[in-house]
Amino acid sequence: MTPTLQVFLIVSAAMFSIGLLAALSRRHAIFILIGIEMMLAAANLNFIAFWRFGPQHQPPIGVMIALFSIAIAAAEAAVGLAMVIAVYRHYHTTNVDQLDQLRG
Amino acid sequence: MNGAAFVIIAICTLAAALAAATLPNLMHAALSFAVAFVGIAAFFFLLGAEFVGLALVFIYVGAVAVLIVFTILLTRRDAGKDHGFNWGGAIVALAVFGGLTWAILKTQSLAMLAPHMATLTVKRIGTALMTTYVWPLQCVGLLLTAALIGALILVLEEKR
Amino acid sequence: MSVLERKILARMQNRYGPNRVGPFGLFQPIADGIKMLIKEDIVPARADKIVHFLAPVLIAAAAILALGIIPYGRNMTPFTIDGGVLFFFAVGSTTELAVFMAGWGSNNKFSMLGAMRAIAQMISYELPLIITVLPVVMVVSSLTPDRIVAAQAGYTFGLVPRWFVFTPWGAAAFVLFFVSGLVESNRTPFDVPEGESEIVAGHMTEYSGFKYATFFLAEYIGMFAISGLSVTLFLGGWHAPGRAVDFLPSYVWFFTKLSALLFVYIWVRGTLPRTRIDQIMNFAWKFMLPMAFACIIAAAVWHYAGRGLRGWLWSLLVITTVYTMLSVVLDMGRKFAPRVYRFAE
Amino acid sequence: MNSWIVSHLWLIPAVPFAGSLIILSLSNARRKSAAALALFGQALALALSILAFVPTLQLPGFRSVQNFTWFTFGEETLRLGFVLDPLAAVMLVMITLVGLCIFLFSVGYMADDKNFTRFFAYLSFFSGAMLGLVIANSLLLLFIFWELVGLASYLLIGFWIEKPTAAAAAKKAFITTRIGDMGFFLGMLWLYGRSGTLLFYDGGSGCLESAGLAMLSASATFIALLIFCGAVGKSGQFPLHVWLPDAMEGPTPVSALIHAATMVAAGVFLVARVYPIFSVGAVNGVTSSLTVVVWIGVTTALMAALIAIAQADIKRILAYSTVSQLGLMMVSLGVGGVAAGIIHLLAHGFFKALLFLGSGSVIHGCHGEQDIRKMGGLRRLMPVTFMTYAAGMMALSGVPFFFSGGWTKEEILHATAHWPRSQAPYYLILAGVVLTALYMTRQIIYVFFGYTRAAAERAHESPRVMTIPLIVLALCTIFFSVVLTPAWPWLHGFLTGEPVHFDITHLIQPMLFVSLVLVSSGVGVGYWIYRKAGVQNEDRAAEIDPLEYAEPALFRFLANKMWIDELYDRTVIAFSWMGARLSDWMDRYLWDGLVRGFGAIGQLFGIFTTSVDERGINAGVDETTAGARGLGRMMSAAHSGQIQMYLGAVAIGMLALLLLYAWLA
Repeated sequence: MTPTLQVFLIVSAAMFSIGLLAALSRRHAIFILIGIEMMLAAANLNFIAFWRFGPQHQPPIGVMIALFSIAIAAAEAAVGLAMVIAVYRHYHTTNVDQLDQLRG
Repeated sequence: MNGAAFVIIAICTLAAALAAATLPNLMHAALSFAVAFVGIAAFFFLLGAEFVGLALVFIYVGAVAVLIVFTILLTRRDAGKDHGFNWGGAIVALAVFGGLTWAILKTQSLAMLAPHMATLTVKRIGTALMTTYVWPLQCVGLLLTAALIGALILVLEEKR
Repeated sequence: MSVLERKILARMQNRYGPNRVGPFGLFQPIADGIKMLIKEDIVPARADKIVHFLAPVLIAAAAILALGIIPYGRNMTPFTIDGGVLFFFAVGSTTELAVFMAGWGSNNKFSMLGAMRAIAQMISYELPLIITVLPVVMVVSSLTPDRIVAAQAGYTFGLVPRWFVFTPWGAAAFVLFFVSGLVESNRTPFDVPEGESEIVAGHMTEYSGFKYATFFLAEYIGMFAISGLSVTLFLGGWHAPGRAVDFLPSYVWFFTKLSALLFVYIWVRGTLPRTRIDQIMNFAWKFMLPMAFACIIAAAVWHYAGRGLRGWLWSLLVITTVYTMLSVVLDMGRKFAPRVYRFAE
Repeated sequence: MNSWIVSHLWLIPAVPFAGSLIILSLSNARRKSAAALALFGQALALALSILAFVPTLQLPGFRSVQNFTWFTFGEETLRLGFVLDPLAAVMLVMITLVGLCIFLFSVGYMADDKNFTRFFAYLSFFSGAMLGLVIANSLLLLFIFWELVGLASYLLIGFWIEKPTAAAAAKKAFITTRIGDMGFFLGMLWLYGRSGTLLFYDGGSGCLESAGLAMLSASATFIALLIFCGAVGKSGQFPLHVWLPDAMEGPTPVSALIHAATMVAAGVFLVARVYPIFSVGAVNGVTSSLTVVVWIGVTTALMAALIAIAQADIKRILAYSTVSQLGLMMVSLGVGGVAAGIIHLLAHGFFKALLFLGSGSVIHGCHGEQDIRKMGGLRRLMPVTFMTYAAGMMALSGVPFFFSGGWTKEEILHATAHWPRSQAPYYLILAGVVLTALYMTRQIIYVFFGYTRAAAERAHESPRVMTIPLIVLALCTIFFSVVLTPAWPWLHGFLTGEPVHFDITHLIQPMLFVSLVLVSSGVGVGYWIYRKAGVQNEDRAAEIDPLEYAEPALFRFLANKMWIDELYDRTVIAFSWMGARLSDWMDRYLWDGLVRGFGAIGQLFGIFTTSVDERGINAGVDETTAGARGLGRMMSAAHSGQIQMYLGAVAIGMLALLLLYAWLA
């Protein structure tokens, strides 16, 4: 059963929902970041899959987008983690539930 | 591109991802996170985009995982305590997964096989990057430096 | 390999190396191995079992994978993929994670501290490592080691092999690459992590028996990989130094060069004292990085100046100016490794 | 020269007006200068009138008109003007001459009155108004002066404010004339409405000229009658005559000036001036309006004459005689003898003024005594007054030959005899003439003949300043007759514009004999009834009047002025009183009730709305605000700051979109 595009998409969907699960259910700040990273990776997977199964363009657009999104995700992760550290230093907790100062 | 490899890789990555999401122990979750990303890189390899896979591994496993682990270290005091797990999120995630799969399965046009493709050499990527995507490259460069400086400032400021 | 190292070190220090076990002590490694194996494998009580166990496995795996892409001989690269060099670095970066796992798994402060230092060191040197590789890749315009080695074929003026090392920027890059390689594998002058005097075996303290053996194995394989890569990148891979000796099989040249480098490793280990961690860091960020960039520029100049003598001279000029400027700046500041005394409050 | 006066006609009324204003500004003390100023003003007016009189002599039917615009509103312009024609000229002379005599007389009569200056201010004000009225060319201007005259009469009648009867009399006079004026005003409005202009003569388009009259057509009779109401009110004709006898409360010169010569004559003058309107659509000189005038005139004449017989107060007798004479004039105008009527008006002005002033000097002599039964035998004590009074009496009762009254009365009889409509008025007028002669002889006998009764003992002749005007007036009445004799009816010609030629043969007229018979019978009867009156005993003050002795009921009826006043009290006043109470009741209960009802409804509505507002709207508003606050709180709950909550929301949103998409596609 050579994998069809649909299968890839399903896998990436799974990956995405697992990332969502991590982001939503884990109380820890870092896990939210992890969840986000996973979701982004799933998106990249989709890009590459579509690039692979789609029509071949000379400049590999899918790849390009994936590359750029990886770069951006990395930057985002760095900043996110920096923030987590800063928050931790200030509030001495990383429990997201307690960090609700931005309440409406 | 064969199904077996695909299946194995799929299982591994999804398992690792699930572990990352659900493991109570922080460190284990972080490490499984790294493993999951290696799995995804493997996927990229499967899809013929080695360079991206390598980049993925290089960036995520090399840097992000380490960052995460460091952060976990830095926030030692309460890392041990488990902040619990709220099931609401799980339900929502499942619902979203159901929705997506439903959408994917519904659109028949996607169920096609992988057409033949010229091997993607780094050279092609390089030329593409340098020619049509020069501007985005410069922007990403700028973004990365900004992020770097930002992260530093966020952390550095506290030390003073 | 370990016995060789110990004998050379000993000779340097005017003492005989291990010579009790077997002729000229050649069986010493086997003895060590057996010792390792039969020693009782103790695991710290509240250690993180899984992580503790996985760390050595991951390090060994990473190192072995790194070996996979090095072209030992003419079309004798075990694993040819388009982005070979990138693969090497990708795998290289996992070692950091493994080191961390080791440190974290053994759940004791010293190992943790050791791991931290190792990671900091490896990360900060990864940058110069990659940047020095960049000129080569630019010149060869390909990431695959075979293409790189092929690019170094041929001889200029019949005698001088067209290896990159003989180009000004190549030489500089080779030196930088070699040094950062040393750091990557935590060897000699930079073997702070497992500095015996200070923090016992660093992140490997809690390991004993076979796990400890795997650590050592991984370290040696790491050295092999780094020097192998430097050979392919700068010393022309399996190309013979001269046209005359071209008849020997390619891998013979590769291994001779490799052993030469290894000798240098051991030689360096024997001679240089351990450097302080902050000195290492400063050295990396303040000297290595700028020089690496200089190499890139030099390579570019060399390339555009027609790769001939003129280009050669021009890139030499660039390298020397940058080198002198850097040294002036650093010395003037006398900040090479400022020692800040922090008295206990 | 004469054209100057024609164009400056307005000077004549202006002089007395100016005089009165100046006198008003003087303080009470300066009596001498006030009198002098008034007299000078009156003399100047007389001179101007004579000056104005001259041009009217040159050509018959003379009429000069000056119109000026009073004010314009929108495109409408209101124009007034002055006219000089024989009628006006004659009246001007008569008013100023009589006025002068009365001014002179009142200087003496009012000598000891403390409000001397104010009296003269009012007098000159009155004469100015009267002069203005006479020369007015527009009905509106005439009406304005008409009102001023009414005001002046009110002021003068009520001169002695402290006497309540005087004040009441003034009020009564003013109100009754006002009622007449209402009619006059309505008539004027109607006329304006129909003819579009109130100018009498306006170069052909005036309301009295053919063009204007043509426009009136049917409504002419009604307009005439309405204007006649004004005349009835002012001249004291039958229904509105009640105020005139009571007006005697005022000082005698006032009565002389106002109630003998001028003011009462205004009504007759008005009818004469507006005669063309009366005669619109006349069938051989008779229109319904004129018949009404005749009958009103006849009734007034007879009624007044009868009452006069039974009156005790000397001035009241004269007042009633004035009313009866006015009635006579109205009859003459009604039957078509306009000129006769005007001539009788002039003559009557002179001898009635003479009689009033005579009675004034008698009262002055008797120190304020007015009851003739207390007087008697003044013949010897006041010879000049007696002589002049006798002349006046002869003129009034219509003795022909030397006395003007006779000729004019004969003229009127002549005119009424030829009235085509019916002979009845003629015979009634004859009776009237007899009655006039009767009560005049009664008065003469009571006052001057017989024994001097109580009040008359200390009587003394009036000072010269009072006797001179008497003499002047007496001479006027006598010489005036010269102009009136049928042989040379100059005045008649002057007024009607016909050529006049001297013809002695006309002197003897059949009517002459008739009047002779009437007058002699009247005087004889009067002498026969009252011969014993003054003789029987000195103090017959309380003595019963012989007529009263013969016919007590009738006498008392007449004495009480036929109870007309009482009748009015019962009817009009009662009626108005009742009306007042009714409207008061209506106002208090009906309207007030309605208003209060509405108020109550309003209140009710207010209560209702407040309750609705309280419960309905407030509650509603509170609900909504509570709801809004609840919603707000709920929403804010959503913003709990939980990052995961937001992420979950995003996911759910995506899902919802997905579902929507699925549901749609």
